[in-house]
Amino acid sequence: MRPIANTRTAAGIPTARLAVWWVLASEIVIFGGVLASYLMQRMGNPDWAAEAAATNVWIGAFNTFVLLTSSLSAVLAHHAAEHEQDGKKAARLLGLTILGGGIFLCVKGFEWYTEISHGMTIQSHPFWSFYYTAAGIHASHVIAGMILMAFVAKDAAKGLELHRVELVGIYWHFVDVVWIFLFPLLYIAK
Amino acid sequence: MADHGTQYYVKIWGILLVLLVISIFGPFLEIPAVTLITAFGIAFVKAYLVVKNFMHMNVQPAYVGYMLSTCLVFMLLLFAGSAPDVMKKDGDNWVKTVVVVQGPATMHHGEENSGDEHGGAELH
Amino acid sequence: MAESIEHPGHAGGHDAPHDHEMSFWSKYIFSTDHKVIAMQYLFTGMAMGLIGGFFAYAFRMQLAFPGMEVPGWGMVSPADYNSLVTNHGTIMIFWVAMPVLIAAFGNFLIPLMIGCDDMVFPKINRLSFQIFFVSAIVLLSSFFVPGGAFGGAWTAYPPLSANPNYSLTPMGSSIWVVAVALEFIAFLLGGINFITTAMNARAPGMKLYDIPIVVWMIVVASILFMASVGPLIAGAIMLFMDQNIGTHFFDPAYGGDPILWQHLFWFFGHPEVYVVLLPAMGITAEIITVFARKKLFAYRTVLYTTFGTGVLSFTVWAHHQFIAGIDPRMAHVFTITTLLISIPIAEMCFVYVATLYGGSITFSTPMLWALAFIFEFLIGGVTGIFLGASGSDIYFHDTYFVLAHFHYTFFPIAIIGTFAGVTFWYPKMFGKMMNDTLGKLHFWGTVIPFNLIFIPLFVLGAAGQHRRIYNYEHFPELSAPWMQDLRQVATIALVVMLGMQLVFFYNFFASMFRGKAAGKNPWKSNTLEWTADSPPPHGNWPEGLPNVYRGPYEYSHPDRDDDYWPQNVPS
Amino acid sequence: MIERYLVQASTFAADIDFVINLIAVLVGFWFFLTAGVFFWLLFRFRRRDGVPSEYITGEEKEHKRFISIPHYLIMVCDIFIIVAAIQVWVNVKQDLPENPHAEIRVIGQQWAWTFVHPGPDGELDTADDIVTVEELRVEVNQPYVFHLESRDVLHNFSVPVFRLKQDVIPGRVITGWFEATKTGTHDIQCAEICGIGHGLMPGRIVIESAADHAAWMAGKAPNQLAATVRGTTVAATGGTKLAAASGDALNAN
Repeated sequence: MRPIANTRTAAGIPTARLAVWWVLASEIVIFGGVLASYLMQRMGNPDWAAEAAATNVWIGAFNTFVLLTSSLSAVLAHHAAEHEQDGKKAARLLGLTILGGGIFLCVKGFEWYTEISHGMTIQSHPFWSFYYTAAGIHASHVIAGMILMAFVAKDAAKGLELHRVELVGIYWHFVDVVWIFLFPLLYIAK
Repeated sequence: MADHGTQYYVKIWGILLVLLVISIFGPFLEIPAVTLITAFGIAFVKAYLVVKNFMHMNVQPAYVGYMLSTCLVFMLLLFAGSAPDVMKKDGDNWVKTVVVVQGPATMHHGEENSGDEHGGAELH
Repeated sequence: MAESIEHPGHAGGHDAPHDHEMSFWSKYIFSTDHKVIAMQYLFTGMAMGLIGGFFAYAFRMQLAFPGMEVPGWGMVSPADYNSLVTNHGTIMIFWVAMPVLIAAFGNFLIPLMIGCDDMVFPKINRLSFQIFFVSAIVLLSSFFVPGGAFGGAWTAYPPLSANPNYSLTPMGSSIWVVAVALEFIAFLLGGINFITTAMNARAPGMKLYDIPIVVWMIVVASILFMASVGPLIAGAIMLFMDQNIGTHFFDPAYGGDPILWQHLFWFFGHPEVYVVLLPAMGITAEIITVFARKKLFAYRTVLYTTFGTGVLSFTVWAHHQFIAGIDPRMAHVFTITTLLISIPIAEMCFVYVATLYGGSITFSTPMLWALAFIFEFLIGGVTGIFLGASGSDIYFHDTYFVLAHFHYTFFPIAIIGTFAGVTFWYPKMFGKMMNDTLGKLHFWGTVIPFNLIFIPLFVLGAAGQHRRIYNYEHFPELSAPWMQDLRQVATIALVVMLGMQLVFFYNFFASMFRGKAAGKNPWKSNTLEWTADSPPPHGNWPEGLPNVYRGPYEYSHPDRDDDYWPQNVPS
Repeated sequence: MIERYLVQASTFAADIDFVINLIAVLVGFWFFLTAGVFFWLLFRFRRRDGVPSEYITGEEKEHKRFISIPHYLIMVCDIFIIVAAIQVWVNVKQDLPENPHAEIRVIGQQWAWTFVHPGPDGELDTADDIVTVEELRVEVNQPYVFHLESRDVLHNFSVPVFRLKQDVIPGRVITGWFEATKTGTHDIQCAEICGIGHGLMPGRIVIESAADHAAWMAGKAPNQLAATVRGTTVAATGGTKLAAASGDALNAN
């Protein structure tokens, strides 16, 4: 049973959403640590560009497109849950978002497979170490988001816990924003 | 929560896609300044659009924005404090010596001694 | 935090959770009740503290009597010595100070002090403890793997930590990284819970300046932890991959940089000091106000200095690296910020001393601990200036002076602060009073040996004795007989101090059964936790949650006959 | 204070000791003042029957000045400390002597120090370099510039009598200087944990007069040890040292 504490809103914002913002704050510093380390090394070593040139911009761009679109379906799910009180529709849209995450991961897997088979492994060069680490941490967030969304969608389809559609959406958009920065950092900057 | 229609979100999504296309084709001009702006400037614009419209930052209490931007500022601090050592190749009374070893992943971890080549070389 | 907004009170009539008949397992092991989780953290922290203390005993014996077979451990080989000091440091900071000060007191006090029935996310709270418990087991398991436990110091500087060929602990170092990372995840979950609870779940009427200082400080500490730990989590992932997957993030031979780890580590490592300091400061504030029957001097100033310390603590990290190979020009920046941060901390100490003025001071056991905290921490604080100033740090870096300095900060924080809190809130935790005579015996038996341990180490440090050496006989300047004598003094004092903890454990457990019943408010304190039953049932206030009418420190108010004025009493 | 335990054997040792003493005086003053007030308050305001506490919020100006005035005074003290510390730091770590007597190379590895002296020609990296292990020989009253290198992990080149300390980092060459002022033989310590042999990594610095130094140099066949040093691998050194370490512990028993 939910404690009374959970229902209070002294800070002017529902508790669960407040917690999600704090989670994102802690995620910012985790990704910030990785990206700051990467940026320092990258800016100090212009020769890494030769390695970065081997990344496939088109795959990265396609994945950006997929994530942006899945963010759209996530925000539409939120809209459906909050303004239309339509749990079923929200669940369907969340399903689409999960599908987007799935496509993203499949493409990513294909991309990594190709790169590794061409000898660009995590050990071969610091650039690739950062490339796989940063994208790998991001991908693990995508997976976590998909699992969370599956649970939320299951409840939402029954009309339960509709506010969670928004929470998982905020998280998903954050993952999207991280990718928006990873894309130019890893793919475009040559 | 501000009530935007479905149309509104689709419109934002459209803008994001247009920006994505620009950021992909910007580097094809091969002008560094343009690449920088189209790649990173647009990333910031895209992030702003997503945060504001999809995450509804605009209707959260102000402190939410402050706390997230404080975390970002701390990351800038980390960068500013560490970059003089990590990014630079040399500095006041110190210089990095090891050349980056290029090539495929044939090296095994720890098999080679990091300082051996240059340490030995300098003894000649 | 935003201004409190008016909202419907849940004070009365709401059906609070009841104590159902529960099995031992669901009541004490898998409970979601914040008080049970607090006790789980407290007991785990104490158990880890005993282990950490035992490690200290083993390596101090080796230093005092080199080559002697240490009773209870055996021969201390150089590898043993390194893993003992490494895990002593790691355990004491991550598995004793953090769980007890932040998690145990945070869990116990925050819901009770802000007047709500539980944490906002009880299940996440339970998950946080479970992850923490697993992390403790993982860390201890490293002593039983081939190669032994990690021995590269608690700072784990690569390349030593990154490459098993250098550290000779192939599994130990990976286990260390995994355990630390798990522990961070546990505290991230716990910390977010604390912050959200304190922000959102305050009792009706409790405005920002009505929140007890200890809650503020635990919340600020959680925020500091949350905002600083990210780079180190990232660094831990990178270090783990360096160890096991063959990346070279920190290996200079392949374009990595060992200094990067030091920055990532200390960017977290310095705020971490304040993460554990602030809760101990808060506990002290609660205790001195109660036993001096005084309003806290300049409540708002304390808050502002807390925030100031918190923000500044993110700008000082590289003073740990002055001579570690950072660019010498950066040392100027970090010297200045480091000396700046001394100002709010000094001010906080002044405020505490000023609170005593005009009081009516009772020297009960918790009060003795709180006063000892202020005094001993003062020593720790002033000796820190030697290390924060770049010029003198050239000499003092990595000597026993550093070691004595941070033990003079961490011991008051983690041990004295904890004992202050435990003896003060024991009546609320278990409904019984602790024995005061035994408590005072334990107090003097801990504080006097503590000073006898570390004052000799200050002297040794000033004489140039450097750290993490298992035997000084190879260094002629460090093997003078008088130095060896001082080492033996410190070790004997340590053994006495560890022995005196038996008094505490006897008192702690015996009082649970034989102690005098405490009643709701044995210390005549104002804050909300004392209005609940001792110990509070599940749901804390089954008869309805309290409302708040005033600040927490209205002692000896001129308009009142009583010398205290509980927060929940209507005017 | 430090000179009571260790002689000041370098030009900047006295400067560093001065900073330490300055800080000791300033923080000592504040420490004893605060502690004195603290204990006086404890005594003066101990509980007595019939004497109630005063109600002081501490928010009024006339009360607050008791903490705000010390606050500003501490700021002033901080400025003194910062200025002194930075001056010494610049002198020790940033400014190098313009005409060093010689340059030496210090190489740390698990778990030994290797010192490369320039030899009679005064130049490093020539045929007459003198390579020693765990013994550094320098002339008194002559500025030396040293280059620190590491072959494996972090070490720390620490000479307590010089008050000098600097981490040795693989992949970097860190340059510093010292000028000895007294002859004698002193410890060089590794002050950064470098593995299980960290306690077995003592070096010695021999500070000698110009004549003694020249005699030592003459008696040393050039490159006597260079071949050995070049052939040494970390693994081999680690192995022998490891055996030495464990054997040592057993012998001590």
